[in-house]
Amino acid sequence: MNIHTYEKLWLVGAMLLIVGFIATVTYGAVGVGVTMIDDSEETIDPTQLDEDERFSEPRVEQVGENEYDVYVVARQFMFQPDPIEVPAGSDVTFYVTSADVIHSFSVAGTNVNTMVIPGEVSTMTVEFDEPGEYGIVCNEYCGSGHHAMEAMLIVQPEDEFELEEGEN
Amino acid sequence: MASETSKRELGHDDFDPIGTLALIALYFLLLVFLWLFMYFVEFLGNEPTVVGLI
Amino acid sequence: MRISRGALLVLIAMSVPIVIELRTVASFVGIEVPLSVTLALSLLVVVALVFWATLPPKQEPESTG
Amino acid sequence: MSAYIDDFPEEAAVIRAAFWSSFVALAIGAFFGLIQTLHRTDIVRIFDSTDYYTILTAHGVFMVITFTIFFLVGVFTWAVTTSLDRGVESLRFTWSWYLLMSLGTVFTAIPILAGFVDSIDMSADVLFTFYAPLQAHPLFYIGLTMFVIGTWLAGADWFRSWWAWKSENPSERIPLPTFMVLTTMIMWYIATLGIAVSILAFLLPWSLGLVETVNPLLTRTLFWYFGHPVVYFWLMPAYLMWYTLLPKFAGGRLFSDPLARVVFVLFLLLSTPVGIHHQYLDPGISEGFKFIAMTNTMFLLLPSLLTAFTVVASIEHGARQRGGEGYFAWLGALPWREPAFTGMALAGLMFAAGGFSGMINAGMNINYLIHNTLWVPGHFHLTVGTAVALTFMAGAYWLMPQVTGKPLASKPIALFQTVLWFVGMTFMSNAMHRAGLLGIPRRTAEPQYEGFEFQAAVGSVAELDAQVAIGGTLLFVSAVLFLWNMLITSFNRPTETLPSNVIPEPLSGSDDSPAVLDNLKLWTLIAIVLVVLAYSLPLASIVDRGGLFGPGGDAFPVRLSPTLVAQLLVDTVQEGLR
Repeated sequence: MNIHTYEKLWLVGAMLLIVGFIATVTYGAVGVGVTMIDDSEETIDPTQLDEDERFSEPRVEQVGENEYDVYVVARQFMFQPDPIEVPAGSDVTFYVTSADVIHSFSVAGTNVNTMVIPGEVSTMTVEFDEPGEYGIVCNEYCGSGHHAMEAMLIVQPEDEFELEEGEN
Repeated sequence: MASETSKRELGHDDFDPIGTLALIALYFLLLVFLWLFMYFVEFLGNEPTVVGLI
Repeated sequence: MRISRGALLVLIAMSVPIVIELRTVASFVGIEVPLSVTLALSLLVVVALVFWATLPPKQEPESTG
Repeated sequence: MSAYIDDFPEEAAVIRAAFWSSFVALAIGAFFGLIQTLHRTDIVRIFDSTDYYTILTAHGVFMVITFTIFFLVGVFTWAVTTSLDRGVESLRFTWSWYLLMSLGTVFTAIPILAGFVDSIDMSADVLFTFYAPLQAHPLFYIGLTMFVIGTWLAGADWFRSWWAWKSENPSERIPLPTFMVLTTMIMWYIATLGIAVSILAFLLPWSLGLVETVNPLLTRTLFWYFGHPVVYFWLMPAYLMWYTLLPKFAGGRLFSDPLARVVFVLFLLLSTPVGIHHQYLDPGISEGFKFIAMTNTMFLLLPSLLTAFTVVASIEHGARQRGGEGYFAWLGALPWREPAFTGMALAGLMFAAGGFSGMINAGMNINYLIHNTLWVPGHFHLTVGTAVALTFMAGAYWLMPQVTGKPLASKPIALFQTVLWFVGMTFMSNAMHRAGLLGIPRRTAEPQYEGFEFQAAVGSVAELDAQVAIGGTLLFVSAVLFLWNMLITSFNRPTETLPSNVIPEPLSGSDDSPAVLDNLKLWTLIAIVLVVLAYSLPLASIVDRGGLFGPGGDAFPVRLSPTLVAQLLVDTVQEGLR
């Protein structure tokens, strides 16, 4: 097979691009520490969330000095709890599941974004350094009221934050 | 179509696609630049980001 | 005509993405270009392209292209 | 040298029918596209926002299933019959798969369009992806199944032609266009297995009330097993035209036959074991599987990057033969007045841009930034919406005269139409990409939310919306011009002076291709092995975690079970008797 020299050059260039892309993504995973949503949680019956210790009462929970867990239920067409309030300077782990169809939990304008699939629990840990307010949207079509499915995430200044009991 | 308008016949050996090489080299540079920009500025600069618990 | 009408049309079309994105690129280096200026600029680009394509005829005018 | 219809009048009739089925779908899809673009930018609102998703489902299904695949079967029939220089083995068989596909389309369309009529208790507002537990009327799934079986039979038709030809020409290489058709169809057979299992084993029985629940992650994974290679199914006929027709239009010859074969073999091997890259943000799939899908996807860039070189070099060959000079000046020597050439060239240029946003989509962790944002439709309107659709339209400007024997109604309007598509798509897609970076979601009826507002980095969100609306409107006008041109062409008087239906010989011909490239059995086997390697573990893990029919959950909307339907019928009859 006779390949023109210029095309061979391009073949090398193309392979460099491909390897370079894979290398960048690997750097993001290993060097920066960006982890993917994975299969670390057990499956759950979406019709039995009321019985579930974590999701019967969607809430923010303090689990360490600067560590918080947030249990979120996405359902047609709302998120619980809403708003979600966490303090700045904390590591927050979200556990998100769906009570009905496939949704997403996406903090608008950030890299906090996950699919929410009934039966599965999405987990992700996020560091919030600065106070601020973010919109949360469902970015997967979930039915005729999809465009109304939103919530707020409020990162409070550390000294103003207070965890409410039974918040939801 | 070719026979009506072509001014000369070029066989395999007398044609070097130098113009293609020039165009594709530009495309290569553009891809590298845009990739780096998207990854390091738009993505990694767009905090907060999902990280692992270390 | 320096180039065929078809080629001129394609050139004008290709100036569209450049004009649109110029504004975004300019903002990265701190220059805020207002919408009206972008519109005026795009008009200018089109006029310039038409001017370049039609006014100075080449030595041998091309009928195909 | 004669036009296609002179050699194959009966096959030309089938191709015309396929093209018109495709164009009708384009007309409906484009109309819904216009409604959508004006609705979600809040400029003109005809429907309620809750009906937006019915429109979106129709736009998606008619555009990416009916428009693309009907055009594909037309082009592939043309390519096989032309390059083997023999008609189909049985016209009856050929018409039967066309009819099956048409019937499947109608069956799918009925529940989708019934979604507009409240009095009909039937809907399929499930979008093109029909993720369970969103549920459509059974007719939707039945129609899709019939359509896909129609394409399987079409593939069998082309294989029959090739086997018959091979028995008469045992020592010859497979002609390049036929080679492209056959490799694409093998890929399609492997890919559609996923959707066949998803529909026949799970979704259809579930929608009929025969099984209670499904595993949403499983059916979603099976969808994307099919959902990525289907992208290449749309793209391959466009590639086929870029490799065979575009060099001819440019006045040149294909640069390399062997590399074209390599490219199609790579697509056969790599198109399917990558679907998990659509599920980077799915829970229930481990990071390792996602990483493997990513590396496979990145290597799938290779055949497209190779195509870029080979096709541009073939065009350059034409330009040089026409007297083009210099590093870039040769571009001016190309036949920009020919709509078929200009359309395909612009489509290729937009594909270069769409290729870049696709590289971002393929990058695993950067997916957090753009997943399910408006960036994604921005991307695929460049690929399927331009690289494919504009190439098809440009191709139709040359193919329609070939299969009707009638000259194109208006070349200037055709040229204007292709350029208008490019401009419209520039506006729409560019704004969509940028809106996606702000986190504005796809698939939603409203431009803003109540509790917060999206903020633009440059300019304003309103400006981006305006760009989307302008672009979408220009695209609609362009589609109308195209359809009008096709309609008038059909009513034109036949002419004797059509260009001949001959594909010029490649510069580096098939003699130069290693014989192993034509060993379709070998490539099929490797493709299956790769699919098994990529999918067996993730699928096993999903089933192991959640069960074949899922960890439970209801259907949305809840369908009537067969016993309830019977009860309902009895009630209605009694009501009528009273």
